[in-house]
Amino acid sequence: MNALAIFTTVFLIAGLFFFIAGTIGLLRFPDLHSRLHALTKADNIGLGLVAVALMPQAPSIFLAVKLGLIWLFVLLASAAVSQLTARSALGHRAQLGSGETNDPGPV
Amino acid sequence: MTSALLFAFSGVAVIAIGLFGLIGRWRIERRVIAFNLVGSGMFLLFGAVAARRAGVDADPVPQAMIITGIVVAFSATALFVALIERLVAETGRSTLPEDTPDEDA
Amino acid sequence: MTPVLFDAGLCVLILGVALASVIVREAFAAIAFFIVYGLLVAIAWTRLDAVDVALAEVAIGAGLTGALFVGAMSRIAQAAEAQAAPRRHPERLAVVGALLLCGGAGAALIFTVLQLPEVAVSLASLAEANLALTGVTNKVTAVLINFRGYDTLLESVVLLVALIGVWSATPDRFWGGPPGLQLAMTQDSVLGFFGAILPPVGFVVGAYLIWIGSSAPGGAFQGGTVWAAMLLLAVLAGLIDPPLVSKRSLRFGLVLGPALFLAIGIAGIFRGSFLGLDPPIAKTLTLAIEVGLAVSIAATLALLVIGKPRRAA
Amino acid sequence: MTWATGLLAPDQPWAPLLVATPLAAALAAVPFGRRAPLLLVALTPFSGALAVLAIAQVWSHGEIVYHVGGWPPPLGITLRIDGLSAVFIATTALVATGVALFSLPKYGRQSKGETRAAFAFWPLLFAMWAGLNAVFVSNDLFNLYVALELLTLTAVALVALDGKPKTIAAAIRYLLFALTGSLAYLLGVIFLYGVFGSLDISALAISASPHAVVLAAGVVMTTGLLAKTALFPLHGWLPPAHSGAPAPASAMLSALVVKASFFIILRLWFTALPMAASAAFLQLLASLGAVAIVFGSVLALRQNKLKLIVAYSTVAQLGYLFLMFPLAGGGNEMQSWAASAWTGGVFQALAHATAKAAMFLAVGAMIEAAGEDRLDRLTGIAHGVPVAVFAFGLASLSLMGLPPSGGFIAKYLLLTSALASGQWWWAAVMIAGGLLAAAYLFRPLSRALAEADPKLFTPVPRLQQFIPLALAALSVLLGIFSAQPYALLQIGRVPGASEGLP
Repeated sequence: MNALAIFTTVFLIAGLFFFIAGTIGLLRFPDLHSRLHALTKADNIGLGLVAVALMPQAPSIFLAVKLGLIWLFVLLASAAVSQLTARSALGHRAQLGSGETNDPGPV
Repeated sequence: MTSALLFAFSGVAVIAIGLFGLIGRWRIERRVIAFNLVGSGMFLLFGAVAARRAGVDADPVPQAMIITGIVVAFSATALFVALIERLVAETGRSTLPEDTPDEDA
Repeated sequence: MTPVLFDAGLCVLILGVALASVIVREAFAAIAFFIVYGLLVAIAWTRLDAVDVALAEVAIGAGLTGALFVGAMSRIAQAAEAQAAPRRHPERLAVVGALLLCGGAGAALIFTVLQLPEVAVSLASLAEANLALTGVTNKVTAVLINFRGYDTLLESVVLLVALIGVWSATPDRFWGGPPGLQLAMTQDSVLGFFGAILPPVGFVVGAYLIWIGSSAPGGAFQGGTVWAAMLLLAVLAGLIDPPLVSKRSLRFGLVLGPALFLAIGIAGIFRGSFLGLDPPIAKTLTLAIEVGLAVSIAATLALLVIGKPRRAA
Repeated sequence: MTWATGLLAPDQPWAPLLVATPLAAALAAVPFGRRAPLLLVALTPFSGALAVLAIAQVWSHGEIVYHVGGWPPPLGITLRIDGLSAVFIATTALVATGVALFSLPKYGRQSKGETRAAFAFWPLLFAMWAGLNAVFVSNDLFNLYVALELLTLTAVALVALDGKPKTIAAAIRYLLFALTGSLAYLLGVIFLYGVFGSLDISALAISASPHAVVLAAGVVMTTGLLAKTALFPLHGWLPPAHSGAPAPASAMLSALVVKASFFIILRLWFTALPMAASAAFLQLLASLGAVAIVFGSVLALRQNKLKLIVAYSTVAQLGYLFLMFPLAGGGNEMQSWAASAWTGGVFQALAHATAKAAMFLAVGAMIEAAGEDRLDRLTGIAHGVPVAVFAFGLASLSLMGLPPSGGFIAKYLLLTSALASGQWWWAAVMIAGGLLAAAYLFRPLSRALAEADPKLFTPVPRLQQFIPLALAALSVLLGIFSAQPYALLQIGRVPGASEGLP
């Protein structure tokens, strides 16, 4: 196993760790806002790590840049979408399922 | 078991699931989702049936047909949804009256 | 992990979300599962070596259909709530009957699939052999625009007919007005920022997909759908207003692609046959058809998602 | 070779132009907006001329085959015109022209700017015309799927055109049936592709074997098409949809759209898969047809609205179409009756198309005059719109199967082949159906001819009364001049149609 492969493996595992953490957060956190927080923050880092892990494996530098761009756009989209979701939830005082706090508090 | 066969069976299973939604659900908007599942399962089956030949390039003809099918299904869904919206706006219900028109004298 | 194991896991996931989207109680949950289903099926398409289909599935099957459902459901829910519809539940016996029926149909289908001849007949080599005459190197594009271009021509008219049908579902008093509702959150800063930044990039990506379609996965439908998404985003962000349905330039845009395709097809009669593309200029003609189709597809798809006019002009 | 014979050369592109012409009109109608009716000036003569050219081409050269884009099957799509296609194309041209002219007073004048219904009507009508011709010339099973979907969407949008809650519900129900039917059809297409790697009907005809998959494919495709043709018990969507649509749309739907899926069933069993047809399956089709005749007629008797009577009559009349299957097949000795059964079935489709278009348009004129179609409101309507009522009566002749109408020839051919083949029970059903048709058509006619004050009714443009009359006359003339269409039908007729299915 060469150095690049080790690099890829390490970053992939790290990325997966963040994805798992984010998913646990989504399932376990009590209200919409903290869930969003867990999901976007952890998944964005996870995806970034996966993208970095795959970059050295790309057949051309062009493709490696594409991987980076993918991460960038997902970052942008998830930032905007989670903002909108959170705001819409504030507007509607959304309640999710049972046993959740009603008041999301000031943001 | 080859992957193509696996996907073919999945396609069949999705068709069956969608069919269940189509007959087992009263609300039309849920039936529309189910209809889309049946269509999608059908396409998956088509793709898998065409991909059974190993070691050869994928057959482009079914792929083109599937793309056509996806676009046609979307067109039908859009019309469906617009009609349901109108029905709900007029009647407040999203279920079809099950009575036959025979009685309406 | 062997590929077959990966595929098996993927299939389990696909079936799980498909089932969930049928049986969950909440309509919005059903839509969410349906969108996830579309994304997973797209992965299945890449596994089946059908990247063009995967792109179409993600863009249209999951993306636009999902957006259409979300928009429609919220409006349906509002209207139905306001008038308090009685809830009807299917009887237990009916559910069991439906289950048996669908199980039986599924079993019969699986039996039929197993009866299929061992080796599938493939047109891949035939397409390959004639590829040089089409001027493109992506075989799926060659089939869509050239070998079976007639299907695509009819399909582009199906799309247009759907839009006419959707518009025609509007009450008479709103005719001539702009499609869709007045959006509540026109002045949202986050959406405004996002809507300003993404569309220029998206339009480049769409154009790239249309251009690359002649040699790699992509084409009019995939690129046109990306364009449609950008139009929708710009409308949502309040950057542009949907045009009045009576606007002349919009009407021309909607028919541009199919009309160009048909015109090239009829011109082909004089050089050989209907919809025949002369090999020396086939690549140029294909690209022209793709660009024309993409413009019309983008406009039509975006308007199909926005829906019928809901206010007077 | 003169220029005229050159026009009829087998490589002339009349087949694709039959589709391209109405398609171009549909596309042009969208930006034309309220000036869309002007397109008729070019469309109707052009389409008529193309239909004539196509018939003449078939007449002088036999079956015409056209490779779209120059690509032969299995890679490309092939168009094919034989006698069967030609008669359906001609009927479509006649009915669609009549419907378009009939619609001019209602959707043609938009002096106060474009209205919703008028904007939608013309492109939908033209696209439907294109879809019908596309079905009748196509020789490719997947291409037929796309053409069918084009028909479905135009048909559903036209049903919903009035925008009343009841017609919206009818349109949704129709869409559910039609889309499920399309998917069932597509499933069969997938299986056939999996077996043969080709969807060209002629290629299937050569290679098709009675393989289990082929049989399964044939059965699911037929089931899907039956849902679109509204054969009992899949007819539930038809009466509300056909009676809820505006009269011109009802005419197109009842006369032609249901025939398009029937046409594909004919192509499927007689051309593509004759080997897969089993006697039990053919008997089942005919039994459903027989039930449809009786059931549809009885329900037609019980209606109190004229449009519903006419719509239920469609359910009944479509039943006759399926009686031809065991008569044209299932036998195994002398099969001279098979050819007349097949021809009789096709004649029934043509006679019903013209008669039913005439009937729906006549009812449209009556509704214009009386404001609605409840039978008691139509009492004495003959004093308001005498020509329309006469057209209705004339078309009734064909539905009842009275000589000398086209319906008579059709039922006579079917009846004789039923008796010749010893399957007398189908003959009994046909006679019962004829008597029931007389009964359910006599009710509205006797009402219409009752005494009433003509001032009760709004005057209706003469055009709207004479077009149904012309179509009704056509359906009668089909019986008087039956020799030419009969001869035309024999061109390119497949063995299954003349010798019966095995």
